[in-house]
Amino acid sequence: RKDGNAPKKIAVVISTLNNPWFVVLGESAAQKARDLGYETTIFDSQNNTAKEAEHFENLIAAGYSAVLFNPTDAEGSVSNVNRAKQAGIPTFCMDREVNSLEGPVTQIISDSFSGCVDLGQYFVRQMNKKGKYVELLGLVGDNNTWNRSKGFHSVVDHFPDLKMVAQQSADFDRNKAMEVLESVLQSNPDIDAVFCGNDAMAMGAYQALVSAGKADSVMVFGFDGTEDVMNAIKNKKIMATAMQSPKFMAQTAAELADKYLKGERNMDRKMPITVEVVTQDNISEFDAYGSEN
Amino acid sequence: MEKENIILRAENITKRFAGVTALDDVSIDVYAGKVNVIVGENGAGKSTLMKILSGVYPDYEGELLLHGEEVKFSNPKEAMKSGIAIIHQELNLIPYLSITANIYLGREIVDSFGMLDFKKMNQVTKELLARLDCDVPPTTLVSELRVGQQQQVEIAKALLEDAKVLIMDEPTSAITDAEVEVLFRIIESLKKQKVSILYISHKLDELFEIADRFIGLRDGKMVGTIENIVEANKDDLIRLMVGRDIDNHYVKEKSPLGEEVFRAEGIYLPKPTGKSEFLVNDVSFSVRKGEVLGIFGLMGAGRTELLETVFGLHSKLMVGNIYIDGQKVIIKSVMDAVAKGMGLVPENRKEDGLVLEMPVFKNISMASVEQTLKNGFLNLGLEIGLAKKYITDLNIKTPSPRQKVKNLSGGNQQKVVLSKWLATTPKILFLDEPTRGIDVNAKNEIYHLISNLAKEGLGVLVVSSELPEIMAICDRIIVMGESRITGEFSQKEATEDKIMNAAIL
Amino acid sequence: MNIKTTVIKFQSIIALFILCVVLALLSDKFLTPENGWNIMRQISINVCISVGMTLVILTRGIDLSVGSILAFSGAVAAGLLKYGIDIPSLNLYIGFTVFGAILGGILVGGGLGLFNGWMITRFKVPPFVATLAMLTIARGATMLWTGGFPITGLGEHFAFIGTGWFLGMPMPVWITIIVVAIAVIVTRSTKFGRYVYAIGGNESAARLSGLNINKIKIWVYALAGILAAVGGIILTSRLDSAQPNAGFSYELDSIAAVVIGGTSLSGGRGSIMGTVQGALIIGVLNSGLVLLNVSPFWQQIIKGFVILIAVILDRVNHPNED
Amino acid sequence: MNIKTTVIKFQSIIALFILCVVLALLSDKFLTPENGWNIMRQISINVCISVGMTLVILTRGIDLSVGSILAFSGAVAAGLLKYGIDIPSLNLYIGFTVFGAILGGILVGGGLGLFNGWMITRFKVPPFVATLAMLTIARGATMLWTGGFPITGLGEHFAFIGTGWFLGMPMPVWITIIVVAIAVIVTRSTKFGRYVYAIGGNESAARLSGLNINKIKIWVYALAGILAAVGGIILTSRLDSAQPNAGFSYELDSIAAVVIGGTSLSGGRGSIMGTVQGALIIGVLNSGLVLLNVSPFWQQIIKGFVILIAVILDRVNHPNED
Ligand SMILES: Nc1ncnc2c1ncn2[C@@H]1O[C@H](COP(=O)(O)OP(=O)(O)OP(=O)(O)O)[C@@H](O)[C@H]1O
Ligand SMILES: Nc1ncnc2c1ncn2[C@@H]1O[C@H](COP(=O)(O)OP(=O)(O)OP(=O)(O)O)[C@@H](O)[C@H]1O
Ligand SMILES: [Mg+2]
Ligand SMILES: [Mg+2]
Repeated sequence: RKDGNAPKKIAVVISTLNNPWFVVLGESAAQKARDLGYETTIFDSQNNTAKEAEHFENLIAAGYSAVLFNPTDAEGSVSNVNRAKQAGIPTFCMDREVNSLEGPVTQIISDSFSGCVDLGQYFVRQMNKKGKYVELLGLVGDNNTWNRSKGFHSVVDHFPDLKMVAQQSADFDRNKAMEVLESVLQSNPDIDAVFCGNDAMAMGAYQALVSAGKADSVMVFGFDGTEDVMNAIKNKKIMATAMQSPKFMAQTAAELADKYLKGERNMDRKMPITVEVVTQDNISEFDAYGSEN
Repeated sequence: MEKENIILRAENITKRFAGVTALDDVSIDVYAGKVNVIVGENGAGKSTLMKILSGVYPDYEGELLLHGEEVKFSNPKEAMKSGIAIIHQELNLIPYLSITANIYLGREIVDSFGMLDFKKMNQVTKELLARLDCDVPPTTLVSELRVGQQQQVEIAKALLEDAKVLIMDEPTSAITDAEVEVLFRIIESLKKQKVSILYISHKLDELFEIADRFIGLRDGKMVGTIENIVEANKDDLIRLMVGRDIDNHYVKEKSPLGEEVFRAEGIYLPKPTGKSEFLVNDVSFSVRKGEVLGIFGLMGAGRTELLETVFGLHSKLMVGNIYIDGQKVIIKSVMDAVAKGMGLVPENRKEDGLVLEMPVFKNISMASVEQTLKNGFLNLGLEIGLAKKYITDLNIKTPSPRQKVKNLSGGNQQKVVLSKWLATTPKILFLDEPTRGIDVNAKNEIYHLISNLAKEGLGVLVVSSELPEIMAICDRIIVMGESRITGEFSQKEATEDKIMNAAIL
Repeated sequence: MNIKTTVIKFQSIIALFILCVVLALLSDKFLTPENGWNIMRQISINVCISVGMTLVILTRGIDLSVGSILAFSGAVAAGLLKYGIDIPSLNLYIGFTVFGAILGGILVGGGLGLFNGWMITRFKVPPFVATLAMLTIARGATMLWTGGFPITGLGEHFAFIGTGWFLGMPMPVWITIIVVAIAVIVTRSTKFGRYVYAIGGNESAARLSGLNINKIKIWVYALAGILAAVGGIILTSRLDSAQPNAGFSYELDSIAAVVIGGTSLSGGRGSIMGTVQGALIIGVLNSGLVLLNVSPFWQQIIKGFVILIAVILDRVNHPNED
Repeated sequence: MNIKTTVIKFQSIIALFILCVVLALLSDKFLTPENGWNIMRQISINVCISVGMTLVILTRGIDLSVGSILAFSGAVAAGLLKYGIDIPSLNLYIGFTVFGAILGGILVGGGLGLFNGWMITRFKVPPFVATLAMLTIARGATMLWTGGFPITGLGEHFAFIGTGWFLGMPMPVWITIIVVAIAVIVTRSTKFGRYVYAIGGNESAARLSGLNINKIKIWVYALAGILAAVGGIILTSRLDSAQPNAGFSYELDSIAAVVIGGTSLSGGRGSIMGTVQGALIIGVLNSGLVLLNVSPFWQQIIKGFVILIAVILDRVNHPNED
């Protein structure tokens, strides 16, 4: 019934559009797919696995040909991927993985855990293996929060002279991070570093340090590689972040989807994209949100 | 009377509310098969005593004896089971439920599956309504009924179970005379079945028609009874209530009439639903300075709607012209009406007249707060001063201008509403049922007040459903029936017969 | 009954019908059986919650805690199923069957609802505040229980509830239909239902008629908790995973469904079927906006206006109530 | 005035005092001037919003849209400042000064509030629903305006509003004190304030006294929008960045502050100073829990119970109102 000339449709399902990093991920994927001749739609799961499930059901019903997928949750999203597979729709995971080897065609993952392992090592070196630090967690119910925290601690906890004096949640939110750190600084004025679960919190933490007059003596570490933080690293305000390359991951996913739809079946099940530690020394090698291929 | 005729006895009842002793060591006897009337001023404690007898207030001092045995009700349902039913002073109905649902609330009939038995309940309701001469389908929602019909539903509710003691707290304050007749017929037949009635009303005339004996309450204390009803007259009754004589035969003094201050011409108010039906249908009238114009009519005649319409409440639907001091004015809203010198004391003071949680002085200055501004800001001194003036002038009984208005008695609350309008120095004042639910003493004071206002040159329009009242206080009487004017009489030519004939059409 | 009152009575159905026609014209994928089941399955959780919310709102209350209770009950059921109760210090281990775990989740939901009702009736805390506090408390409790991690791998039996089909209809739709059927009977034809309306219509009159207001209200909030738990279990089963952040801001979706369905926030007037229609309108709209490829940003704006329009229609038709 | 009424009158202050003493005993860092300024700065945004919310609640309304309006106004101000209005097709470019941009943000906030008020008065949409719709609409509008990206790099002048000090006090605290002072005078000593209480106390009596109910209500919602915008500008300036998802669930914090401060959700009773105390209680608690390094999970639970206790205290002291 459908005429052969109509462009095929690709769905881009993103865990949340409330965070610029994911907006970049989603829009890069959509743009690339459009460049390759597909009609695309971006779905916002609002960090809600149930919402994501609805999106999958809707897009299956709407006859999409492929899904470029940024899951909300490694476990919770498995059933969605499988549902798409049963309907004959291939899924290509971006950035976050799902705990299923068979479900998605391929998973282009930025490995938060190992990224934070690297970041942890850099952290330890900068701290000279001793000192007090604060950890700001993201949303406490989010598995990325814990992947990052665990990766970081898997390194840092081996050094007994590195003392975590406070571990608080700031919901991945800039304002919350600022307020929480302001309070933490009251009880721990003598900290040496703040490790933040994402870049928005790193910026908030930095601002709290500025108003407390401690911006020069306390090191801030973020995670993501957003524009703000890249500039701040250039200006020696923030020590380091972990660069995940949303543009690269998104474009790769779109290309692979294109190839798959054109018949190519020979693909790696997993493609880990290295998360690179961006520091004040190597900053010149990076663009914000990673390079475009 | 003999002891065995005492069906219910309250002994040494004391009831305190935060700050108020509503009942102080009250003892009364209720005789079987009689209409026992409780009389007393506003706030005397009548309703409180009834609520204790019917289980609404479970905590009180003293004891209740039913058939000589002590009883203690922890809720109204228990009282009902023991055969005591009550019609409360305020309507207590659920607006979005049907008549049947209201009547059976709390005692529904269910079938063997626990499901409501609509058929049976509707059947019984229909019979009950028929007994009250009320011709409305039992499935009608209560919100669609007139106030009078709602009152009848309350009565039907009390009749549902065969009560041995039936308490009626001002059951006639909102029903038509014809409906009152039906009620009294029912009371007579209940008496024959040895049901005892406890009856409260501020309408002294009807009391003599129905009462078998009087029990007087004053300031929360029992002050005596009148058992020999045949030899008693109104003055005896008033003495029992108030403790002194009151000139109850008030007749308005003639005051010189001035220019026409207000005229309404060809006022129509269509019903929001139907196209050719009117709540106010081609009404014209005028009021002169110093004149008290009465509007009489049966309940539902459209008097309240008329006042509301000329007061700007229905400006979108209204048709007609209004003149003040001979000038045509456009009244688009209540604000316009107030600005042009009108004031309205509404029918229901608690719902529409007062902010109960606010102190007296703020209620008094509500409609004219501009005059208490100093440099653009409210000035407490000026405001309290204003309030004090009216508290003195109108003899409002309140411990202080800062007293919350909800703590005042009905009559004094009504005076606060009046003060609010007097403070705006109006040219014309509309009073909708100004004495509803108000005791004989306060009534008298309000009559004098109306007369004094007229003397000072105000035009006053009084809506009332009480014939004696309207004949006593008005210079001229307009009669309304079915939304239109059906008669007009000067004070001299007015007789009860003429007015009633005009009202009934 | 004349045409006008008929229109008023069926206004939500008519709105729904118009919406469907428009969507069917705009997208040929809209009127397909799969899409129908999709929408039904998607609204099933909201309908479960909203049935409880309808009861609460009929009594003139509000329940902001349904989303949190949903999350906690789902997590409890998942936790019991997967790990049981294991207290090594007491040498205590209790395993749970699927049935036992579900019961556990539902009991917890009912318990939290009971607590809401207790605060509201015993301490006269306004429902808005009591359930606002519960929103926070149950969210914290979920985090404590899960440690912030999803609980996954709950097995096929459990997954059947959310993903299985039975007699040609998805299980969540079955559950919802049963919930709705019971609720319709309860509200229309039982004493309890009548009392719920009576309390919302005029609480003091209901009290004077001897109704046990407190008991009924406590039950209503407990039922709202139980139904939130049912929703939580369906959700957990569908996802094969209890998400600590589940149910976030579900209370607003649910209130929207109730209000669009014509139930008055000032109590005493409304119906379960109205709420179902309200949830359908929201579900159809959600699904339709996606089918039409509307940008997620515009979706929010459009949804806001649809809520407004639905309620304004209701107001136009019931002008005298507030 | 006897001891009991004194206790009742100052109950929030007493609660605040007890909280402070407990925290001071538990942490020697609590009672320091910097911590004082911190808490003041942190609550400043909530206080601004809550002053507007108090007015709304005094009229027996509610405003769920303050968080979204805050986000949108902040984003508008930031966008105007950074990019101006640039419509190449019309060859139109308007640049904005800091002052102009702030004014733009505030106007937008006021405009959205006005829209709320218009829906509520003209179309009789219940405040809960009208502002729920606005919550969604303004959130969508923020996303459209920002494209989902923060707007950053707003310059030093703009940053001064949120981070500067003036005469030894942080700027946000100055702004808040001015807002509170004006609000206290308005509610206590102006016609408008009196009318706000009257409408909440008995709307029908207020209408029959000739008050222009609709005008006053529209103003109240517009003011709530303006104050949300002020909060949005402080926030944007503090962060040197307009975050698209700013203000998320601020409405609940704000309502909590108002209610803890003793303002009744059924209108007509309450005060601005009560709300300030409510916000202080929440702020001190938030900061104290972090200071004591309480686990984030437990923080939510503790906050829920504090709200409950505060409101139960209020109920105990005003038993007759509902
Ligand atoms: N719930 C209550 N709380 C506090 N005071 C009350 C309460 N109910 C009644 N009172 C007070 O108790 C007294 C007696 O009131 P009650 O209603 O019994 O008077 P009443 O004789 O029925 O008057 P009316 O003729 O106006 O109906 C009054 O002073 C009243 O203000
Ligand atoms: N809100 C309303 N909508 C439709 N009809 C109404 C409304 N209010 C009153 N009515 C009808 O309008 C007519 C007149 O009303 P109302 O009872 O107020 O007259 P009234 O003469 O003032 O009597 P009362 O002495 O009871 O005040 C009645 O038929 C009544 O049923
Ligand atoms: Mg009484
Ligand atoms: Mg009337």
